Amino acid sequence: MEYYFGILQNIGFHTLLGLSAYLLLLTGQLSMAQVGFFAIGAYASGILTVIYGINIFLALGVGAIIASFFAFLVGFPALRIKGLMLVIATIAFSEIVRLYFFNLRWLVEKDGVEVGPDGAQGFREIRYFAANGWEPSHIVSFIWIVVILVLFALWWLDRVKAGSVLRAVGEDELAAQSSGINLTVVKVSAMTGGGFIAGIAGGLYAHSTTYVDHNSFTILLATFAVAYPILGGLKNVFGTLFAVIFIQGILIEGLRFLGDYRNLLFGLLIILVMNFYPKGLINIPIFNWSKLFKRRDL
Amino acid sequence: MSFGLIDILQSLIDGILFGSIYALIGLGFTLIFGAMEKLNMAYAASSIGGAYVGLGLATLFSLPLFLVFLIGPIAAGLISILVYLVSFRLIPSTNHLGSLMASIGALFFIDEVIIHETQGSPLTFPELGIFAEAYFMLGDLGFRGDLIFIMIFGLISMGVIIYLLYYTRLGLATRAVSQQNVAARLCGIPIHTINISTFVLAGILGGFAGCMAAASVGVISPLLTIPITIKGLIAAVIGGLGSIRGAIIAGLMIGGVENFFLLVRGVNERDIYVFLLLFVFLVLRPNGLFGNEINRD
Amino acid sequence: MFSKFKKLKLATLAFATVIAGGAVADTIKIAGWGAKSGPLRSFGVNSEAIIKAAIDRVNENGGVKLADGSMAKMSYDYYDSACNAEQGIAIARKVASETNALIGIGPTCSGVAAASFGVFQKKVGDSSDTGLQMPLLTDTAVRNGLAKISQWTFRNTPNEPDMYDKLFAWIAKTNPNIKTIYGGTETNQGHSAGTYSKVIVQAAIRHGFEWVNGPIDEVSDKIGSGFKNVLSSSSNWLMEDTNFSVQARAFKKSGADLFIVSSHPFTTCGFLKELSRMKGMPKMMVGLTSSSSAEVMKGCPKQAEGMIIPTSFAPITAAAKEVAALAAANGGSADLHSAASWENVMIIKDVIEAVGITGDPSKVNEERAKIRDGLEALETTEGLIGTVTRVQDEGEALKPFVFVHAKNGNWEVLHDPRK
Amino acid sequence: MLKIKNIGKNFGGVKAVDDLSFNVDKGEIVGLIGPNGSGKSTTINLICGVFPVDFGNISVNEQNISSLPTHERVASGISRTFQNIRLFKDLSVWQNIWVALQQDSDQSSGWMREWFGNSKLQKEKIKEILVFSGLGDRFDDLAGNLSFGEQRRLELARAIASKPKLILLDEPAAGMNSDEVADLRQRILDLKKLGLTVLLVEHVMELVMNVVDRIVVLNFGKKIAEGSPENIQNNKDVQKAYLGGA
Repeated sequence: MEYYFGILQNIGFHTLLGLSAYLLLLTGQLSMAQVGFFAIGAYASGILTVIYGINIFLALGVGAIIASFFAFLVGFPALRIKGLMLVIATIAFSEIVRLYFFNLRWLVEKDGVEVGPDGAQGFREIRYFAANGWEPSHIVSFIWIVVILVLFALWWLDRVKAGSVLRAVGEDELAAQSSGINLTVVKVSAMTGGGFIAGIAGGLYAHSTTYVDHNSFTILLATFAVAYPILGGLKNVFGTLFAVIFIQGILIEGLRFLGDYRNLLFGLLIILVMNFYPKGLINIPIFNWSKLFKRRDL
Repeated sequence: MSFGLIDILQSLIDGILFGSIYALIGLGFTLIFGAMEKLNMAYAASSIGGAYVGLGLATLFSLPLFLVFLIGPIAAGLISILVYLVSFRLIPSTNHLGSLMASIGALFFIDEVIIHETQGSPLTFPELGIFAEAYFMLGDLGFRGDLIFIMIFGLISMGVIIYLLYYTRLGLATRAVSQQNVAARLCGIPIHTINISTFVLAGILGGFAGCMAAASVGVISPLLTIPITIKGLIAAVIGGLGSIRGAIIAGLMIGGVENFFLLVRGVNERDIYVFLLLFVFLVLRPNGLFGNEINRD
Repeated sequence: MFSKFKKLKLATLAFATVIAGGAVADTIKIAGWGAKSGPLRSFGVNSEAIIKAAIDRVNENGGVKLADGSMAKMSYDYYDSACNAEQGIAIARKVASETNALIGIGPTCSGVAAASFGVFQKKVGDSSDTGLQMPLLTDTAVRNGLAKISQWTFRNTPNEPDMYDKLFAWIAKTNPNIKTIYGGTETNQGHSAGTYSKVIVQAAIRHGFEWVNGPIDEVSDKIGSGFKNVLSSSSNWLMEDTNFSVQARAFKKSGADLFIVSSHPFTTCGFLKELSRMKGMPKMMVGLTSSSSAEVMKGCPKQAEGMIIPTSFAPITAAAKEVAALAAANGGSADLHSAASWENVMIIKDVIEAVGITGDPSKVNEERAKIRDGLEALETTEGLIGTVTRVQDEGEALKPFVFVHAKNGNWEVLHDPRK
Repeated sequence: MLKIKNIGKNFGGVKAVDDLSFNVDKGEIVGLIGPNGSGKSTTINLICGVFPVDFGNISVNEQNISSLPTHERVASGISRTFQNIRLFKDLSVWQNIWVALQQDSDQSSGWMREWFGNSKLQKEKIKEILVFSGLGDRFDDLAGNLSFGEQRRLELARAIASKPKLILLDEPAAGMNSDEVADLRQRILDLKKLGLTVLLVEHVMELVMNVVDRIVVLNFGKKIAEGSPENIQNNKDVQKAYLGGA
């Protein structure tokens, strides 16, 4: 059971990470910065529980707010650049964040042991969950409550004007502006919101793995973050969840029986999905189930 | 570390020379972008992949080692065709995200195949013969022979590519495809043939770059791929995506900046400055050194 | 011949002889995991090859003796943790909750070990701590001081502080002409950088070698003191770097008698090649334990010539030679990391026989606890090149080691400090 | 209400619009015509703020809007359609309107309610606009699935949804057959009935001559004539410009 709980945890924070990228993709921004916000959330909330002994809920919240603050700051220069240039610029941001934590040493003595981030040696023993008697089932439930809340919020977004506006900006910025939409507000809000979600995800990640170091936050993870919504499709929020289950559940854990060939298959399956489902695996708006039974238009 | 003016000059020289490799990879990114307005993320991986194939075949059939530098680029060209077929050919050309993801998939795949075949352990790579031995001194400043060779090679490639693009029919067609895709198609230009030839050209170039990179270290390892991908991308972007001389100049510049900050700020902070440089460029000069004002959406 | 391995001193295991009733299994399962994908794949491949060889050997000799005196075969599953913390944790959980494996061997990467040891219970019997409760005996993850993260985790990895201490004592005695030192490491690799700054340089200074640019602040007799200053006085690089010109020039310019190159094979070779191109080779070089592997001999035998490395594995005994041959037959290679997994399998066999296990799947939790207690009670084990002493309050080992140096494309034993 | 005063725009040395001035009065339909490349679309884009003017002044109701960003010009009462239709094709028809829908100033429900609230209230208003535009039965369809003529109408409906005082129509009849043009003419006259002001850029003379009150003619970015349709039809300069050879 613990194993499945563990996988559910992984799926949980990867879903959050993917959703944070999903929110930005709705506005047409392919952001590789999500892993930077994820790292900020992880380190900030880890520092709060380990060094300051703060309650996990508060620590996650503060970590997410700090991450969203940086996302807000990144939002402004990101306005000026689009498409592939934004990809590169956000890679640069994530790498700068990673290198910052690579250089960050903040050790405090607690109960005779030094705790805290220790540069390349990593940040060990973020053991709030285990140390406070949380059963694996509690941790999983907690993570999934957060995931469901975020899923619900983003699902709700598609039913209110804000969601249509995000998608409108994503489809055609000029037409959106000409319809009276303030691009700056929309894009910076999406970036901030995405940063918040990624920040929570990072906090949950740090606490469930108990250890983070700069190597946890590489371009590879940034790629995963955008891969989920792209593979899943942007039509609705469940595509991302589906893609995370596909990658984390099936490709990484489910294919273990393939042994050495598992990782070869990984790149191959991404290629196949993109060739056969270029708009993502789930390419229907969730509020229109009738489309399920019609032919998919490529 | 204490250092003086000579050290700074020397580090800049070393860095700029080493930057030739970034320049060559950046050139490949830029070529493909110029033709299709798309990024081929698997580009550096196919370059390193080509170098591996060259090394593998040469070892397997006990060929003379210089053939590695011939087989490598050809293999990289072939791998590029494969990447084109699986990541670009069948995915609708308007679907930029699809191609980007598929090429990232190809990057993972190529990397894992290499790792699978070599167990991930570094392999000795033949060095560039007399060039590797050569080490010139100019006063107190030293110059590595093999890196000078790579740099000259890079400049020649730049010249050849500019010639191909601006003085031949193939180049005319390529530019037509990149500027007016639909119109070019209506004029009867075979778009896929043009795209494939761009991929092959870029692939061969990348294969050379991959072999040179491995030869300059003397060792080849799958660890090479990601740093070269990132630095090559940065070179292409700072140079202005689509600009050939831009990629070369930016590649050399990144090499220099990188080594300079390595000297003055140490290795832990080195890359921060390279990324900051990129960030500054993107914000203040989003079209890069020589990019023109086309929509890069 | 393998009965010789059994030199357990089980002090307080009275209950071990009490045979619990119930079914007796005919196979005893253990689990191994490590990086089998990604750039560090060779760790997992080597480790698995040797676990397989060791288990085959145990089974050829009849298997492992259970509590009721019957013999059971051993079997193993090996998982790929990809040098990725999440995957390592997922596997630890999988093994602990989904399989009957009594003990794990792994993971191979220090980063994964640092992460996954954290999800184990910190103190045995602490019911408020919900961490995993399964013993783990690590073969490869060498980074300083990991096993004490949890009382369920043990390592059979070389004790680098001791190794380098002895190495520099020996160099000081035999090479009076070597006086000054200089060095560098891969700063983004926890093991290389930690060992370099907290262990190697400090050991050298303790034995009277002089840092070439004058003394380093705050470095005292204590292990780990002032290590930040060690790093900032050195000339370092990153694990994936390819251009070493600035660093090699700084090494050459330092003019030290002895260079310390603390890195894994890929950059070790890249760096040494640059250094030799600049004709900056010193009188003597000392390397990181992890570099005493086949990769360096494949990558840069000429440039590494003469580099001295202390290692807990070298084919100097008949047993070690045999393991090296078996590893090669199984598609891996034996080095100081992977060879430890042979010892681990043998230790596990001995512990199982000493504490009395039924292998009954329904009792897997209590038998895991028994094995853990058995591991903790170990004082010494018989290793491939000699007796291993266990430092049990930290779950670590003090392994015998030798000094090897690169000679004509091979690692040759230079000196055996036990003699 | 729209006053354009000596505006100009250069693109890489080419004067796309050069020292152009004209006015559009409230409730008027003004046609902006000229040969290809005469700067009509650039003028529209300058009025909407797609590019900033290099010099000159644009004001609406005495308010200078020359330096406002596009979305604020929408708020001050300008909306537009595009020469090549730019709908949000993956959104449904009603969502296209929703995006542009401006809140009534008398309704103080707050921004939270507007952006994150339930759509019921707004749906009624959207329905009204769609029925007015003859798209009442396509409410739930994807905009991308509409026919060409319907897409034109939807774009016009979206332009109305932002409660403009002035609507800029950029070649709305392009690609239409004569029945559709007749329908379009009626719709433009309906806009006038609603009290809106219209600036119409158009090639299809059949439409222009039958709907506008006044015409401004551009050539090489300069105004060469202005007046009633009859006057313009008889203007020598205009004939020259259209027949070539300036």
